[in-house]
Amino acid sequence: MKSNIVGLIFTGDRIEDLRDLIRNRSVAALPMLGRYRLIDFLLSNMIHSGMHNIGIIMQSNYHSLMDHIGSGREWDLHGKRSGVTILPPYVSNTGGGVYDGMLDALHSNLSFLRRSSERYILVTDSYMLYRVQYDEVCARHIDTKADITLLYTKDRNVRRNGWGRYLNIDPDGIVQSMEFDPTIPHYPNTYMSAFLMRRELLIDLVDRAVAAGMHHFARELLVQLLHERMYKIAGYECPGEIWSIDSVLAYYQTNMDFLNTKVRTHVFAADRPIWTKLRDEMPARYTSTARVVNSLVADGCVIEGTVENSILFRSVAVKPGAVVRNSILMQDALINRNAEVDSCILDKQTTVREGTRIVAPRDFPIVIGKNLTI
Amino acid sequence: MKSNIVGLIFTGDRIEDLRDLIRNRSVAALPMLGRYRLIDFLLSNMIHSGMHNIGIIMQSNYHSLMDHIGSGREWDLHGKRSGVTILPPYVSNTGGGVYDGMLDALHSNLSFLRRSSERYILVTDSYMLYRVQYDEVCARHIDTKADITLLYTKDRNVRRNGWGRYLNIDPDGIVQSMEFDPTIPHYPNTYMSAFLMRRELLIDLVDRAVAAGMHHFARELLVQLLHERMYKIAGYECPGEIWSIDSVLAYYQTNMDFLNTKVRTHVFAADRPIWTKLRDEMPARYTSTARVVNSLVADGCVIEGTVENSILFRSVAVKPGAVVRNSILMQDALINRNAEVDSCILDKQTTVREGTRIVAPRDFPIVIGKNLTI
Amino acid sequence: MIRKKSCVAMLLAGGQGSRLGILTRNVAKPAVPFGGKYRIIDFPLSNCVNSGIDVVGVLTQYRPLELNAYIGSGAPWDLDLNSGGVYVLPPYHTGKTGEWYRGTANAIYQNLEFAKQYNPDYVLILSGDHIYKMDYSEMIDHHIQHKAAATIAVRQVPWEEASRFGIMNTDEDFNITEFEEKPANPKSNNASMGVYVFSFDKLYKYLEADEQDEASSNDFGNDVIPAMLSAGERMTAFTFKGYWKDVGTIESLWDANMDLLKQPPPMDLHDRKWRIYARNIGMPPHYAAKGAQVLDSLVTEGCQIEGAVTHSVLSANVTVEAGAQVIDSVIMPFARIGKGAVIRRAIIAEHAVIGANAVVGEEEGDIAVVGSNASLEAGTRVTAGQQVGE
Amino acid sequence: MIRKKSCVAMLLAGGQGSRLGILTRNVAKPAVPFGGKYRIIDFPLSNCVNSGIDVVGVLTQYRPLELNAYIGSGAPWDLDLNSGGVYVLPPYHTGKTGEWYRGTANAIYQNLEFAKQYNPDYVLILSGDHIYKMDYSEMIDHHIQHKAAATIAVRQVPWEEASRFGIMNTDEDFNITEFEEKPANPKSNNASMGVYVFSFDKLYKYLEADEQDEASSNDFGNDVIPAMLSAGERMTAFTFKGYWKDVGTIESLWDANMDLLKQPPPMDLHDRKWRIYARNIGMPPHYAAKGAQVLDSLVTEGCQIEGAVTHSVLSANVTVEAGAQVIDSVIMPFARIGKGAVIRRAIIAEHAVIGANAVVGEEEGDIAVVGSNASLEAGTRVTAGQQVGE
Repeated sequence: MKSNIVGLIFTGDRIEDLRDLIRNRSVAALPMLGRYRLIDFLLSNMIHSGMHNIGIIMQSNYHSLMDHIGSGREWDLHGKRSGVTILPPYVSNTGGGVYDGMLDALHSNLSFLRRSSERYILVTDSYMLYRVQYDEVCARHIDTKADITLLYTKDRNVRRNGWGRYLNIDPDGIVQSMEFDPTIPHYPNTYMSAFLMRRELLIDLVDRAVAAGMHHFARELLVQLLHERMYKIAGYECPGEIWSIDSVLAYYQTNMDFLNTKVRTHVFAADRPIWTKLRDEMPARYTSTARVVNSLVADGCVIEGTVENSILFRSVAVKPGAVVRNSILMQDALINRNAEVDSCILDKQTTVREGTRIVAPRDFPIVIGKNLTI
Repeated sequence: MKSNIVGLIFTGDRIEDLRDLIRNRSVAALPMLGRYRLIDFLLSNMIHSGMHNIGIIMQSNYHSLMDHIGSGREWDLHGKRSGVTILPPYVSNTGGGVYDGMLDALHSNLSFLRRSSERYILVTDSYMLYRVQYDEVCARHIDTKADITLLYTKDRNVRRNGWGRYLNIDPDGIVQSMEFDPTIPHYPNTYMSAFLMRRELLIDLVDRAVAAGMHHFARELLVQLLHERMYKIAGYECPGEIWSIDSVLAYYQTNMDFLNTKVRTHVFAADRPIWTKLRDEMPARYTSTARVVNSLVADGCVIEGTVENSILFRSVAVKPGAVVRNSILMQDALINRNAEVDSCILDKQTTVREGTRIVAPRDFPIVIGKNLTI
Repeated sequence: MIRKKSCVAMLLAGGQGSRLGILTRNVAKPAVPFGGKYRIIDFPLSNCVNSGIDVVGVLTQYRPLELNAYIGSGAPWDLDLNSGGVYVLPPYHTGKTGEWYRGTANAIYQNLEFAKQYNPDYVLILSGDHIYKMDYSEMIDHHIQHKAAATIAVRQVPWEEASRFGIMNTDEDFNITEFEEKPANPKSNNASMGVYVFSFDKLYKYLEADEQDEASSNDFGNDVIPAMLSAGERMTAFTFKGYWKDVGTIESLWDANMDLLKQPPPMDLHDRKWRIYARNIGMPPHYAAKGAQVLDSLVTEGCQIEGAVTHSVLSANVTVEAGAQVIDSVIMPFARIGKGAVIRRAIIAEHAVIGANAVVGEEEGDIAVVGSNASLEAGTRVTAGQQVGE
Repeated sequence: MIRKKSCVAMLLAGGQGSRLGILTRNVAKPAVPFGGKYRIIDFPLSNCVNSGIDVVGVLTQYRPLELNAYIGSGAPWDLDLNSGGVYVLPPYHTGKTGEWYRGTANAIYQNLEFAKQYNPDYVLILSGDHIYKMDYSEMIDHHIQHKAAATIAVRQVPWEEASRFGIMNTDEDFNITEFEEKPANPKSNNASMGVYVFSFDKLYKYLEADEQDEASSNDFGNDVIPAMLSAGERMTAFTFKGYWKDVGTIESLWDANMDLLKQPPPMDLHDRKWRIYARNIGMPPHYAAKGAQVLDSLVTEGCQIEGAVTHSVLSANVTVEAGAQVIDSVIMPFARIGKGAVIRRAIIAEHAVIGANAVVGEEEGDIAVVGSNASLEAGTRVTAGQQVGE
């Protein structure tokens, strides 16, 4: 019942292919699937694995993420014994710190690792969407007597963007080597930038690696450890579909994948709900001129026009005569009369004026930035 | 019942005379009186004035303050409709922001001011300790039809450090002018770096002042407004004692003042408790060799030695034969056998080794930094 | 930890609410779902916090389990406070014996100690079966300005309906001169809403007296208000002009849901300055499938719609299968409407399962009801006004 | 909002606790202050959260007001959760009638629906009048490993005292073979602590059967445990080795407080890995004045000490005026000991005021008690064993 795993979420990486979507937010704070942020899925995985002590390493542009997490009480992570700990970047009189890689970030937050009491630590980057039971990862880690367990997937979804890190895993499940951004991967196993090991071991490894001048966890430290063969490094294959949100197109396609009921049923399993920050909106309202098919619609929406193959976040308004197709409309978007939007991603508080038409090809969705009126 | 005042606490100023005490914390986070931080008194003033919506402007070294405030639930400020909002310094890829004066800070946080709905705003710096009912300040502000109300005190305590800002107030209570850091003040009215006005007016003034290139609220904007005489600027005299924590000596003397029961009774009035972050320590334990007189002792202390005229924060241990006099011992300090400490300020987690003697003059208390063993 | 509060609210969450039939067989009335994502109690609780009142006692003795679980720590309404918050107040033993609540006044009487902890100036007394948005602080201001012992909220009802209500006759200065319960010949159309503000000392005094009176039925309307009037206390009426609906019957509960579908709705739930808070159950956005057709309806997160929905309220996690039709109906959380089923002028309660091609309700007549957890076999017919239980 | 939980705790907060005399005249036993800054219920609640159990039902029907206010949202114990938390569970009406709790088993029976909401594998049953620190998760592991239907926590008592307890006779594998309530000739010294783990399905089954049995007194020790044993269910004993104290009497409550003053204390409240949480009342550090003399004592925040305190426990906000002496005593929150008064082998309850030069208690004999809010005039004498109320 008491969890033996502390969680640590690294929200630092800037993924340039996400362009305007991360201009004012970290990847972890990306709005997803009508009412969530990307980090909600990681937090829910942790909660449903019984984890109560979770640190979130912040970097630049972390205001929206901090605002989203708040006191953590939507996730029951607001306790005084445990809960969510925001680990902001170090800011001193001599300037603000941006970490030079995950290793640096871990090193700067060693005090969080040290004052935690759990035996194991699960560290994960924040650009992937997946469901997994970390407690099962830990159980397997113990069973196999591994020193380090790396999470990986064989889902080909995650290769959409053409970059990635791949694991060479032997038949016993032991990781033999790792390759970075190959043109054609030699192994089917995509490393998910998530790993589990004993907390004390991580503290030790980080300390030594930083002292040796390293900055990058996978590219430098992991590679060296794989080379040295001093530790047993195992792989854990995550079941189910995995999405890597590493470009505008991947963001778009991931959201669209959820129009498939099977996908939703798996990810939103009734016994493992995804919690998120609440807005207390009323139910969505359909008027007599509404027409909505194959779409996800969040509370607070008012629909008087046509919506097809789209995802509407909270409090989106679609006026009579307006048409929304193949699009993602973030919260408070307003589509005025007779406007048409096709294959677009509208960021928060966007207004589309009466009669405006904006149509993009489905494999090149257009992003309209926050607060814009077009 | 619904408060009409939003609160804004500025925690930015570095006061160099506090030296080592603020090396790793802001002034607002200074440990005070055995179990508090300086900001607790401002927060409690606001809560007991019925205020529910409070912003805290953070600057450098804000980790300990953020950790202290947490979700705000110790102050019942963890609501979704309202509560405490941490306003961290802006950190972008191009470096961390340190505000260039309170005006800059207000300007950077205009969005907080704009999305608040209260009619009035109370802005205060965080280096003073006092009790006041801000709702009464507001009632007077409305009664007198003032545009801006400045809080001031006639308590001579606040002049200890020799610097300050003084108000020239006419018999009708209207502020005529202000003087900065005079060698000998011409007016008995010390400005407390706290003011109240309509929220919309502040937004307007800040916008205009920043556009005109100003950075400092009092020194530039207030002075200009006093000069222009377009607005009615009134003074509100805060009753009771006021402490200005602007030097190590002021810090020391303020704490020592609270060994006086009359002072405690006034500041810790039973109907207006001061809330703070909890540690869930057991009651203080006295053994058969303990001797404690004229001292404040927090929960979690274990006293086996002699304590006189001192303030012991939570979980301080004084071993047999040890003597503590005229000193402030922050939490987890450990005074080993036969050690002697006189007129010292021991920061958190300090250890005084067996037999060590450290004695200072009472008008020049020595500060021993956090985590040190001496 | 307990601080003085200017005003404490006491919410009469009531008994079984038998006029709601099978809808309250397993839950207390205030826990009945309403408007897609709310429960009835969300309205008075949200009104309280929006009015700046942060101590609420909920008086109940009937199946409080679900209500207790729903209220929980009070967090959804920002009522998880150290200095106040929301408390469920059941009857209790004081020594050798305990007694169940006899009437509304007795229930408050038994919990005067609760209010007393906060040393309040005023006590606001509310009912748990009304849908409305009201700023109680305006009513309390009115009470203070009129130096009243008690203030009673009234709303003007059509004259022809006045004889169905408790009617307050007032002078031109809002002072109540007479109270008549369901008068045959009403002298005014100011009907009591069951919302009272009392000065605490007066409440204390008259409830003590009411307890002593063996003839009393221990009811506010029947006993306490008349006693105060005849003692010459200053009693004022506060006129409320907004939307207000008693949802104590199947018909009125259905009506109030349908009111939400009007354009424009008589009560705006979109208003960001007066949100109605509710406990969230963590569901994804609702999904309207390729063949779905939804018109003039409210649809809540978690729904999966493959059929046709017209002029209806769908609560969280409702499934409407392909070919099913839902018309003029209220579907409560987690209900499932099977393929080809037709639901018309009906209330389908939580977790009910309607089999394929079943027909519930008719175009005319009383509202049909399918109770919570009920499971209708394929092809079943439920006629107008019929209630089908588990 | 409700999730499956492996284990749900049900805390029997009990009836009036009349053996505590005037200390429980106005509050339920679990709300009685202990150890300076705690109340009795802090121990089982803290044990629960420290053991990873985050659903706790507190069953009570006696004056729950103060207990309710003390528990509040559950925040002090991190039990203000969306998916769980602490709930006060009173008896309730289910239709026409309601019934008060008859025995421990009946109280749990009436609240089986509460536990059922969480679909638990195990139910942990606790009492509200024991002081101890125990990791229940070890006991549950023991229960699982032994594939038991029920596991009963026992501790070894001195053989000469064994006949005062419920004694579990076990085989070498911890299986309980026999249960004897206060046996004249005990066969073992394993005394039940009143802490049980049941597999939920078994608990459900045997409580249903117990309800049907009209001869039953509906008590776990008397009825349910013997019935399970005689039905051949696997019952195991879990041996607890730490400090444990029943504080159901004045004498034992005083004793347990005095135990905290031993050096080293038999139970370490300093342990940061197993904190005992309590609601905080926001007091400044305590102040020992110039003439104060404090030895071998616990002193809580908010105290003001001008007199002499020896071998005593002072709770929050106690005042000991100049010249007063407090020896071998327990002073509860907000009590005031007047100038020159002498308190010896006594319990002074909350908000009591002891007048100048009064003498309470004696060097020998039973513990003297001054009840909450009592006010002793100057010079009053209270002899050993005497109880003085309000």
